[in-house]
Amino acid sequence: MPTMNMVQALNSAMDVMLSRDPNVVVFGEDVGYFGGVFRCTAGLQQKHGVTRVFDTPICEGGIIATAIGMGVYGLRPVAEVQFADYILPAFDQLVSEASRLRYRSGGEFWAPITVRAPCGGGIFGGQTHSQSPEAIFTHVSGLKTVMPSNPYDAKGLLISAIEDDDPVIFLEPKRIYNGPFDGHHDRPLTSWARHPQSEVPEGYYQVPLGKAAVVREGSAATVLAYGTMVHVALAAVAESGVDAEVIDMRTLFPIDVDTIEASVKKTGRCVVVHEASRTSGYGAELITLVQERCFYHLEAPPQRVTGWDTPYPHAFEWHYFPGPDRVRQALLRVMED
Amino acid sequence: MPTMNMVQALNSAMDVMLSRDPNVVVFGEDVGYFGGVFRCTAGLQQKHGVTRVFDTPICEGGIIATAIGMGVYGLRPVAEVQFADYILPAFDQLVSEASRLRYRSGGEFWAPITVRAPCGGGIFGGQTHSQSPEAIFTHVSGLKTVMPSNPYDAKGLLISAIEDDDPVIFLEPKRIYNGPFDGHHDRPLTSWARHPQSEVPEGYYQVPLGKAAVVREGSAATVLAYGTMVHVALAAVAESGVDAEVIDMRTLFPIDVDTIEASVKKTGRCVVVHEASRTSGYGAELITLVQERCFYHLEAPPQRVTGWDTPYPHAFEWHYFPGPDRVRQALLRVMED
Amino acid sequence: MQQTALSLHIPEPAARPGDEPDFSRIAIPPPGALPRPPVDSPAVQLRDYAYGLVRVLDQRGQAVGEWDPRLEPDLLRKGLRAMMLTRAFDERMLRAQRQGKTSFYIKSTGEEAVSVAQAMALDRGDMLFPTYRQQGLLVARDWPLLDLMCQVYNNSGDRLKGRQLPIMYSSREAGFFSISGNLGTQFPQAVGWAMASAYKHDTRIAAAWVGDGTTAEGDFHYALTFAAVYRAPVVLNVVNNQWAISSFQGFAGGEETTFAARAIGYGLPGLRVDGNDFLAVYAVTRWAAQRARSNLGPTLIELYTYRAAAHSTSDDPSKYRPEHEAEKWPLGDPVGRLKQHLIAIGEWSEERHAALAAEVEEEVKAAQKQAESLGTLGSEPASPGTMFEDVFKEMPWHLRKQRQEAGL
Amino acid sequence: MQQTALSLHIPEPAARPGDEPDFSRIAIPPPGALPRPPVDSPAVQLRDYAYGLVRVLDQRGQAVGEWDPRLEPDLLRKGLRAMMLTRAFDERMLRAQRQGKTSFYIKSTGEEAVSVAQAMALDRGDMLFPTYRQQGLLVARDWPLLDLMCQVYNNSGDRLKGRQLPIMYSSREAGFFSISGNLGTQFPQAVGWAMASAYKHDTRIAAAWVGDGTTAEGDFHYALTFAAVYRAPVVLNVVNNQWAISSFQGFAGGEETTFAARAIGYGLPGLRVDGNDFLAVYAVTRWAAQRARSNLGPTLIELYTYRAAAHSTSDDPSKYRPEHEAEKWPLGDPVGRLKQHLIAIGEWSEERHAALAAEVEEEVKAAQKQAESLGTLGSEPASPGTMFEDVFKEMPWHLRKQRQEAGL
Ligand SMILES: Cc1ncc(C[n+]2csc(CCOP(=O)(O)OP(=O)(O)O)c2C)c(N)n1
Ligand SMILES: Cc1ncc(C[n+]2csc(CCOP(=O)(O)OP(=O)(O)O)c2C)c(N)n1
Ligand SMILES: [Mg+2]
Ligand SMILES: [Mg+2]
Repeated sequence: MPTMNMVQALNSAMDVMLSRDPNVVVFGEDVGYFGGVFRCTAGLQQKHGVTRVFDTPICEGGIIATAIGMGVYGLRPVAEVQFADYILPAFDQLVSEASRLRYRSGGEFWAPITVRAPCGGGIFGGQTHSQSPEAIFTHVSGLKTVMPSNPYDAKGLLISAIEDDDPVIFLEPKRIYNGPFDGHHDRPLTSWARHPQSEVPEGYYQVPLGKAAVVREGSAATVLAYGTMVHVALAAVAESGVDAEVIDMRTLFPIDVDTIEASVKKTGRCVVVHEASRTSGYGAELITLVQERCFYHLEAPPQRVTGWDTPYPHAFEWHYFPGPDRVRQALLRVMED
Repeated sequence: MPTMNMVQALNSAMDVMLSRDPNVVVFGEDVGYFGGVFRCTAGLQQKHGVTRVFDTPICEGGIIATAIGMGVYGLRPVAEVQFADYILPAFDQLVSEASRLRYRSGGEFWAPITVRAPCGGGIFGGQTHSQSPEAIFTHVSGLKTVMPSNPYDAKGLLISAIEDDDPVIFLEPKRIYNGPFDGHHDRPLTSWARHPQSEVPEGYYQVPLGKAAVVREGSAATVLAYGTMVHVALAAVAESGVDAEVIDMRTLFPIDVDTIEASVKKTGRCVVVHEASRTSGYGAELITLVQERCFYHLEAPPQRVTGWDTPYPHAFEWHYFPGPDRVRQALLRVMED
Repeated sequence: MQQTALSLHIPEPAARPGDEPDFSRIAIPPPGALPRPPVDSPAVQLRDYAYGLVRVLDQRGQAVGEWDPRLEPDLLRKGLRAMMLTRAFDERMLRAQRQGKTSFYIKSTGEEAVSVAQAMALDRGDMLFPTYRQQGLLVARDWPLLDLMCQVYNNSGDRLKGRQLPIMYSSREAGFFSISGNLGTQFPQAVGWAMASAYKHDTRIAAAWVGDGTTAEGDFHYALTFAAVYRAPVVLNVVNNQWAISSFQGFAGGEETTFAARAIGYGLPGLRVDGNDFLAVYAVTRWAAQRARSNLGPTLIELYTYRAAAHSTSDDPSKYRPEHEAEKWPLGDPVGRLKQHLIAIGEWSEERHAALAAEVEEEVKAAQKQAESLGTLGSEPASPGTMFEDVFKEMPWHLRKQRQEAGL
Repeated sequence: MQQTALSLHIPEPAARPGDEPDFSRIAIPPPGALPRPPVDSPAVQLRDYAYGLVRVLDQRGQAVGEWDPRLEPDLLRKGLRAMMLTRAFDERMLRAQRQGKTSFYIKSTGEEAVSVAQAMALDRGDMLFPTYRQQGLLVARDWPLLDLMCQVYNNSGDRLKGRQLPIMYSSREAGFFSISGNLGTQFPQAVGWAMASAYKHDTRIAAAWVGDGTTAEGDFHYALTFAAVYRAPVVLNVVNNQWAISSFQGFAGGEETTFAARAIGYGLPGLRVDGNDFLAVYAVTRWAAQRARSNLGPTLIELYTYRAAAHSTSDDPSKYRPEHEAEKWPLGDPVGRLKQHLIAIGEWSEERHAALAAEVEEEVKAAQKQAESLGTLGSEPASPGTMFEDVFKEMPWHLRKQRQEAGL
C-alpha cells in the first residue's frame, strides 16, 4: 500500500471523488492552477479540468454562498478556505444558511457542502494563521465538524464528508500536513512514512463520521484529543508513565459520546486536550458530557489542557501551544487524587 | 425614583452618555429618526442631533467596521444590531478585529465599542429573530459579553459598557423589554412597574462589568442563569420548593467565578440554565468551571437546562424555550442524589 | 492647503411625517424613450440604461416604444389576475394576522408587477431566489394559495412543519427557494445555482431578488463579483421600493446614484425599469433572461417602485414618512396601470374588472376557509415532535435524546 | 426561445509558466492625455477616469500634461530615496528570512511608488490604513527602519511584543494603523475613522489600501457604501498589482472592467493611475486628498502596477506565471522611471544615483546590525509573560491564572 502524508491523502480523497462523481467540484482561493497554498489540490485541475477545480475571488462569504447554491442545484461542492482563520467572513452563510436550510425548508432543500480549512498553529503563522475555531461550529445546529489526525483518517473522513448530505466543516491541522508532530518542537521533524496511519489505499474508502477512535488503550485515565493534539497526547502519556487511554475524537460533532463514556467509566479520570483557547472551547462541552454521563465514576476533577485565552502570539507560539509537558502535568494532576 | 422598563432604561443609559460625553455616538439600522424597531433609541436623534444618533446602511459588517474605526479615532460608538441573529455578517470584524486590536498593536490601538443586540425568543420571532449567540462570543479572547435581566442592571451595565475601553457585546433579551417573564406564557403579561429592579435613577450610575448578582439566596442548590432565564429560574425555584440560590451572571465574560464558586461550595448542587442551544453552549463552560473549582463539594451531577440543538421553531417556540417546568424538573433531579 | 473643518453628512429623505409628500427629486423620463438594445450588446454599450428608466405604458395606458413586449391579451389578463390575487391574498392575510390567527405578515402591495411580470417572463424551470416580498412569484406560477396560507398559519398543512416565520415560503416543486430571515444571503446562492447549471450544460437559469436596503450587505457584492467572474446565467434584481423599514434608500447609497449603476462597477449591464409598469418589467426581465440563456452572463435589474404598505405587521410607517406618500408615487399603481392598458386596447372593461376582483376575493376566501380547517397558529395540529427532524438528514443520538427529554 | 447549452466561464490569464509574457490585453494610453479636472467636479463628470490611466512621465522621462504636480527637485529626490530605501530594506529582510532570522517576509518590489508617493501626497496627520505591502508609507514618513526590523525579528525592541507575524507593523505615532492578517478589514475601518474626523470637525482625513484580489471581500463593499452614504473624507486605494498570490486579477473581476470603475457603482469618483509613475501617483492622490479635505467626499484610486516579487517568502511565482513577466511589465519600474526623470530635468546623475544606492544600503545595514543586537526570532529576548497582556485593558482573573499556570 502506498504511503501518503496528509496533503497527499487529502488530495487523493478529492481525486477519487472527482473521478467517481461528476457532481463533485473543488474550488477556493489558489486551489485551481496552482493547486492550493498547501498543495492539497495540486494536479487536480490539470486532471479533471478547469470547470471542476478552479480558483475563486478572495471572498470566503461568496465561496460558501455559491457552494450552497451549487449544492441546492445538486452538486457536491468541496470548498477550501485558505486558513480556518479566514472562515469568519463566511460565518453567516455557514451558520444562518448552510446549517439551517434543510430544517427551514422542511427537508426540501439542503446544502451537501464540504468546507476544508487548514487550522492550528505550530508553523509560526502568527495569530491569523493559527486559530482553531472548531468550538463555535460545534455550537451550531445543523453543521458537522471533523478534524483528522493522520493520513488514513484524513482521506476516509474527507470522502465521507463529501458524500454526506449535510454541511461538513473539515478542519485540517496544518502542522501535521507533512509529518506527525508530538509537540517537541525542538526535536528533528519526523515524516509520515514511518507512521502506520500513513498507509493509505489509493482508491475509495470511508472512515465514518461520528465515530471516535481509541488510539491507545489504557486503564488509568482517559485523554480526549483530536488533530495534532492526538500525537501530543500520545507523547505525553508515554512520558508520564500513566497507563492512559487516548481517544481521537475525529468527528467533533456529532459527538461519539458512547466511546467517551465507556472509557471514562472504565478509567474514572479524564483529561481533555485542545489547541484552541480555553473558555467556552470544545473541551468545556466534552467535560460537561463526561460529568453528565460519568459523574459517579469520576475519581478526580477532569482537567483541560488548552491554548490560552489570548490570540496566538507569533514569537511565543511554543508558550501558547499546549505541548506534551502541559499534558503530562495534567495527567499527573488527574492521577493525584 | 422613576419606574422604567428595559427599553426606557436602555434609552436612558444612552441619553445620559450622549449628554456626558461628546465622543459617544449611537447608530444602527433604523435607530435614528425612527428610534429603533424596539424603540430603544426613541427621541435620541431629536435631542442630540443627526450626527450623533443616526441610521446606517443594512450592513452589519460595515456598522461594526466603521464603529471600530471611530473607536480608533477616539469616539465611543454604540452600535445597534437589529437582532442578535444578524450579528453574524459582522462576526469577522468583531472577532478578528475589534477583539484583537489592542493585542496585536501592542496596546497602541483599541476599539472601545459597544454592540447592542436584542436576543432570545419568546416573541414568535421564528428561527432568525430568536437566537442567543452568547457562547461564541465568550470563546473569543478580547471581547466582553453582557446580558442584563432587569431595567436597573440594563442601564447601569450599558453605561459601564459604553465607558469600557474594550469591545463589549451587549445582548438584550427582547422578551423582557416590556415586562419580566417567568416563562409561563399562558399567564397574563406583567409589567416592569411592580418589579423592584424597575426603579431606575434618571442620571448616571454604573453596574460594574464582571460581577454576578445573587438574586435569591438559598442553601440547597445553585442555579446559574442570565437574561430572561433569571426570571424563569426564580419561578421554577419557587414552584419546586427547593431552597435554591439563584445567581444572575449579568456579565458572561469575564466570568465572575468567585460568586459561582462560593455558592456551589455552599450548596453542592448546580443547575445551569440558558435559552441558547445546548451543545458547546455557555452552560458547558459554567459546568466545567464548577467541576474544576468545586469537584469535591458536588453532591450530584450539575444539570443544564437549555434550548434544544435545533433552530428555534416558530410554531413550537414554547417547546423550545426552557421554561419553568424544565428548570423545576432539573432542580428536583439535582436534589435527588 | 485650505483647512476646511470637515463635517459629517447624514442623508435625509425629502419628506417626513407632517410634510407634504415630495417626489420632486425623482426624474421620470417619458415611456418609450429608450431603445431596446440587442441582447448580445456588450455591457460597455449599456451603461446609460443604469441611469435611465425603461417604461412602456404611457399616461393613457398605451404601450409605446421598442421595449413593448407585445404580449397576447390573454397573457396580460393572466398577469392582471395574478397581481390582483396576490393583493387580495395579502389583504386577507393581513386581516388574519390582526385577528390573531398568526404572528406576522408582510404585504407586497404596490409591488405586484415586480414578482408577477418577472415570474411570467422567466421559464417555469428557472430557479427563483426571492425575498419575503415576492409572494407574487408563487401566485404567478399557479402555486396553490392554500399552501401559502398553511405556511402563514403554521398549521398541519404547513410543509415547513411550523418551523418558519409566516411568509418565509419554500417550494422545491415551484422552483422557489426557501426564504431566509437573513437579508441578502440568497443573492450569491442564486449565482452558485446558476454556476452549477452552467457547469452541467443545463438550460435553466436562476433569478434572485433583494431590496434596495439589502444592497448594502456583503452578499450583494459577493453575488455581483462571482456572477461577473464566472459569467453566471442569472438575473439579479434589486427591488427599489424606496424604503428599508424606516430608512429611505439614501441610506443604501441611493442619494449618489442608482442601484442599477452598481452593475457598471463590475462591468455588467444594469438596467433600471419602471417597476409598476407590467409591460416594462416583463420586457426587461425577458431581455435579461435571454441574455443569460445565451451564455452572455448576468444582468442587474433595478425595479423602481414604492412600498405602498407598512414594512410588515410589526411596522408603522406613519412614524417616519408622510401619510399619503404612497398615493403620490409618480409611477402609479401596477394593477391600475395594467387594467388601464387592457381597457385602452379594448381587451378589458370596468365590468370584467369588477367581476375579476370578486372572483379573486372568492378564491382567497375559499382557500382561507380550507386553510383554517387545518388550523391556525397556536392551535398546533402539527406535531411538535417534528421539531427535532431535518436538523440533519439522519437524526443523531443527541437529538433523539433531546426529543425524549422534551417528552415528544 | 433558443436552448443553448450553458457553459461555465473560468477566467484564464494571458500567459502561464512556459509561455512568453503577454501584456497585449493591456492598453496603455499616452502620458499627459487626460486633463486634470477641478477637485470639486461632480462624480458623474469623472466617469471616464475610471477607464483611463493618469500618466505624467513619458518614455523619455519628461513630465507632461495637466496632471504634472510640478514638485520641487528636492521633494522628488526625497521620494526617490524613500523608494530606494524601501527596496533595499526589502532585499535585506528577505535575506534575513532566508537566513532563518525570522519566519516570514513580504516585499513590495515594483510597487514602491504607490506607498512612497501616496505618503508624501498626504498630510502627516492623515491616518493610514495599509496592507502588508505598504511598508513604503512608513519609510516615507521617516519612521526608523530599526523599528520595522525589530518587528520583523520579534526581538526585544519590537513594540508589538512578539505578537505579530513579521511585516504586520503598527505605529500610532506614525499614523499607521495596525496591519491585520485578515484581508480588507481595514478598508471600512478607515471610513469609520474618517467619519469620526468629520463628526469632530477635524481637518485630518484617512487613507486606506487593499489589493486587487481583496476587492472581492465584503469589507470592500462596506467601505464604499459607508463612504458614499456619509461622504466620508477618505482616499480609498486599490493596488492592482495584477496578482493575488497565484490568482490573476481576472478572478477579482478584472476581466470585465477596471477596479476604479467599482466607484461608479456607488456614485463616487474612481481614478485609474499608472502606479509606477511617481508623479502621477502623487498628483492623483493629492487631488483625492484635496477633495476629501474640502468636504467633497471619498475617492477610489486604482493604482495600476505589477507585483515584481513573489507574494511572500512562502510563495514561488514560477509555479503560476511566466518567468520574466515582471521585466516585461509595460509600465516599467518606479525607481528607474523617477531616476530617469530627475536626470532628464538635470537634477540627478548616474553618479549621484550610485552614491545614493550605496548610502541606503549602508543605512539598512546599520539598522540591521542594531536590530540584530536586540535579537532575532527565536532568540526570544522579549518576555513571553507579556503574551497575557493587552488582551483587555486590564487583565481579568482568568488570564492572571493562566499566566501563572504557564509559569510566566
Ligand atoms: C442581515 C439582516 N439584517 C437586518 C435585518 C432586519 N430587517 C428585515 S427587513 C429589513 C429592511 C429591508 O429593506 P429592503 O432591502 O429595502 O427590502 P424591503 O423590505 O423594502 O422589501 C431589515 C433591516 C435582517 N432581516 N437581516
Ligand atoms: C480574509 C482572508 N482571506 C484570505 C487570506 C489569504 N491571503 C493572504 S494575501 C492573499 C492575496 C491578496 O491579494 P491582493 O489583495 O491582490 O494583494 P497583494 O498580495 O497582491 O498585494 C490571500 C488570498 C487572508 N489573509 N485573509
Ligand atoms: Mg426596500
Ligand atoms: Mg494583488
